[in-house]
Amino acid sequence: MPYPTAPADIFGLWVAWLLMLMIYSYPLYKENPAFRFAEHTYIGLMLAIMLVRTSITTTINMVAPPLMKGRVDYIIPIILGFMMYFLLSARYRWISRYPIAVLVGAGFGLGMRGVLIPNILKQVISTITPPATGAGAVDWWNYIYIAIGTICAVMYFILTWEHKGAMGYATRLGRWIIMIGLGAYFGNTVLFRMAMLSGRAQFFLQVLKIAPM
Amino acid sequence: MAIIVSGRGMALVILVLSYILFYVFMYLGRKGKEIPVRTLPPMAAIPEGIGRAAEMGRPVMFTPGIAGDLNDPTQGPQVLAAISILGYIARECARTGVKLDVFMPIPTALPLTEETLRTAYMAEGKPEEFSPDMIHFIAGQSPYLTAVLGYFQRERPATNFLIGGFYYESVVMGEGGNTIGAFQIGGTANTHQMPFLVATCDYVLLAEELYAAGASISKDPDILGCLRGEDIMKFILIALMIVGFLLGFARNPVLINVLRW
Amino acid sequence: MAEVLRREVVYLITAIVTVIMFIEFFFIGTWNVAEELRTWATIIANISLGLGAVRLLSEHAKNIQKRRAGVWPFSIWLWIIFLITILSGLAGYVTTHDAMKNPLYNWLFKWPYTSLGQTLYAITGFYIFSAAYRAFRARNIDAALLLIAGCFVILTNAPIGEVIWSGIPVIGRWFLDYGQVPAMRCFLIVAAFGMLAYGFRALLGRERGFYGEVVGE
Amino acid sequence: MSEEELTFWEKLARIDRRVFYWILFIGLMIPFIRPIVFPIAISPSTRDLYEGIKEMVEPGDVVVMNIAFGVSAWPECMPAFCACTKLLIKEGAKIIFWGAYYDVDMTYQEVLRRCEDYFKDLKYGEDYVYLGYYPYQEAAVAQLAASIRSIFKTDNYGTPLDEIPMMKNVDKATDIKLVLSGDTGDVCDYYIRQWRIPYGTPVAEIGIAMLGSSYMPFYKSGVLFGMSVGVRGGAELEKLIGEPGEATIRMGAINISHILVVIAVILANIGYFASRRK
Repeated sequence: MPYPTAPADIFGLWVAWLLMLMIYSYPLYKENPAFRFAEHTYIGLMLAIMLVRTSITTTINMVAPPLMKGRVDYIIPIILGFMMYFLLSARYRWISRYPIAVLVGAGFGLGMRGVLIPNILKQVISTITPPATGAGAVDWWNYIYIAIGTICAVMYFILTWEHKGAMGYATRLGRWIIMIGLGAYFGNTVLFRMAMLSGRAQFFLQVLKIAPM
Repeated sequence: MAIIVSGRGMALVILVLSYILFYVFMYLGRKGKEIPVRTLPPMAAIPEGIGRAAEMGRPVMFTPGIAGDLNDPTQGPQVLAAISILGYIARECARTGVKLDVFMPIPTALPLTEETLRTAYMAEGKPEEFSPDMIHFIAGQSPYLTAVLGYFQRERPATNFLIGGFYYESVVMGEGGNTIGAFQIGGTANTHQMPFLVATCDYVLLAEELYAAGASISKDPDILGCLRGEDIMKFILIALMIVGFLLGFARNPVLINVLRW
Repeated sequence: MAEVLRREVVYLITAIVTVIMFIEFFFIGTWNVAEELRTWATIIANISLGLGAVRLLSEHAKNIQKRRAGVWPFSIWLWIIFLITILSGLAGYVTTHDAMKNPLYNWLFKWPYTSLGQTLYAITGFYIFSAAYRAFRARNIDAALLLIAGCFVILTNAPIGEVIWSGIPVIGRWFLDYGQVPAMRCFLIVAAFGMLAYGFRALLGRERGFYGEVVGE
Repeated sequence: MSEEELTFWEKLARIDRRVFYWILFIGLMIPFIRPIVFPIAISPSTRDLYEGIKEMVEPGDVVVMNIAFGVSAWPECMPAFCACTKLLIKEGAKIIFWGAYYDVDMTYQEVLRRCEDYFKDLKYGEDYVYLGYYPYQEAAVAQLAASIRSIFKTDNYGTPLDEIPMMKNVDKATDIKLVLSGDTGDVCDYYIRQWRIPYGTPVAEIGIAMLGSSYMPFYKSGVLFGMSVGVRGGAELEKLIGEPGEATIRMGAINISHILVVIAVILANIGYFASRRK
């Protein structure tokens, strides 16, 4: 992207840069009014953008065309949607339970029917599917590792029986295997966070024209 | 079988079986059957942590993280479990006379927290020692962090409990507590924060362990019954996996075909 | 009677909706009612998304009203920026059916909002680095395993790892492609059963805190 | 304890945390001034993603690009998302963009800008379409699979879907060749549960790096046909499509920061064991 040329964009670029420095004055220096100012700016912007995009325009886009075509039944979800706002009143809070009931029913109904195959059955099947014919020793080792690892890790989450005897050994192995998994997860977290921060470092230089846009 | 969509039969079996088990054990739990929760090392370490604070004459800190609004279906249960555990911590503190500070960033959880603490002090016969000032309510992630870090430096708590639904404050508070040499017990069901708690805390409650720990304190028969039901389902899965694993060496696909039904 | 309306009827609605979703999934046939319910749920969810915003805004309005020390000037600023943004966005939507076509809204969105969002999201990078130095200690076997696996993965994700020692990406890739699978698979399975149990309790109306019951009553 | 009694390691452990923040921030800038380039190996999950798209997509097929990351995650998610968009255009696919994140409009605008050279020969409505925002809800994703028109009556600009040429015969998950989802949260879970399992539509994940861990079992069990892991996956994809770009440049900063983190962990533990032995 070339460096912006329109005055509004150049101004915007510098505003963005300054706001970034205000936020980073918190970790790099200490909490101060500039940081608070930038933080509140963000919340104000976020709330406005969220309301414009979700509750207002998307709702109109979704319900206006069918209503105009005479689909009166669309009035029901609109009323239910506004009933949610009774959550804000201590006295009439119970009214909001009806829309919540629909949301909970749909959410959990879909969620529960959805997890059965990919989260449970597919995982069991994948664990017990042996490597393809012609597989080497490494593939068999990985097959054994994953199967025993999964069994022990699941066993670790047996919560209403004491882990005694042989089960105690298995669950200890299970916990170590979980730790290996969390270690890999930790490694990926570092990748994510550092990618984010490097984006900011790059932006810092780009605005100053030290690095190319 | 022409009524059930092909490939989904086994899923239906699992669903129905789980529900039956949940219901049976919830029913038995309500009838008075005791369902124990296994020894969880972090829970066993709570008295140790509070005893340490008593010896050193320093306070104990508890915070449930900022992620969990009580009405949020994924984060809320974590905070509820954490508040049950807080009840236990508060009783121990009341018994040993250790000062307890609770940092609570979630407005919706405030009344319940206060109630829990009051009940705990009452149960130990020291209602006069409870005061609402023990609960420090600070909204907003960065003011909350600043307050907790400042508190660490000022009061140097002997033991920190970081139990609940966390976002990135887990890494900051874990580090802050570590540098003042506090004994730390963590717990969360948010996978993305578990590595940080493991790396910075002495004991950690992972995922479902948190709910189990909460239920072991609150003795809620519904949650305990469901946990027992889940455990039986897990045993069934483990058995299936062991059989399938052995069949795998013989390349026998019979179990896989059954599971694909 | 009022109690029944407030509790039992609500749980009944939840249960009916859930069961309809199940029937649609497991049993052959056309289930238009399930589709209709999902469309409803989507509209309800969409309208209710404003709830959090309303709550937060009213909190800031209270800050202003009570002149809460050190906070209220910021709350005023928050309201000002909120009003400017929402009005410009709505003006764009009303005139062109696309809020983004309003130049002021687009500018606020493109520069301040984007920059602040990325900046706040990236701040954790700092904390991880200092925590890595000051707190990530192999104080027990758990932490040791986690840190060893973590370091190999970190160096595998960075191309420089291979330059340091050609074995690093081999080991790191093993952790990524196989080493972490059992743990993550276990989390999927455990979370699935957790969801079944939680949903079951919600169905029976035995999950407190779900229908706004913990708060207030 | 007075200053003299402190060992070397203890002194080192007392450095103000802000020093580390500065080291990191300045360290991250270096590669943007003097690029550090090392060859990038392709991981199996990224290769499967690339080859899966090449194999499955025929010219004229309709695919969905799901924007489930906010503007705040651009540095991490955008490279892979843009690389996939380019690849799909090269393969002649028709693309539907939609998103579950309320700031999706800006992300869409940015995708168009970053892939400018690719979009300039394409016609809106015939080769690609932008439907806008849908709520971050499982019900919405499930209903999109059953009927796109029940959620999106019009495109983002108010044109009814039936008047858009590429949407004429497209309404269900079975009309869609594949879904690529760029996530920061768990929207891809919904696509797995509501698209992949009931309808068999292939799904792949191109989101943040942590999902590379949580979704690994899904990839291993064949539920996801491919997976790109964060900015590293983006760099690999850029190499595969032969257009090194943002992610490739950013790998330099990844090198520096990752080395710094590992050194920090190693130093911390040496110090820990040294002071414990005392």
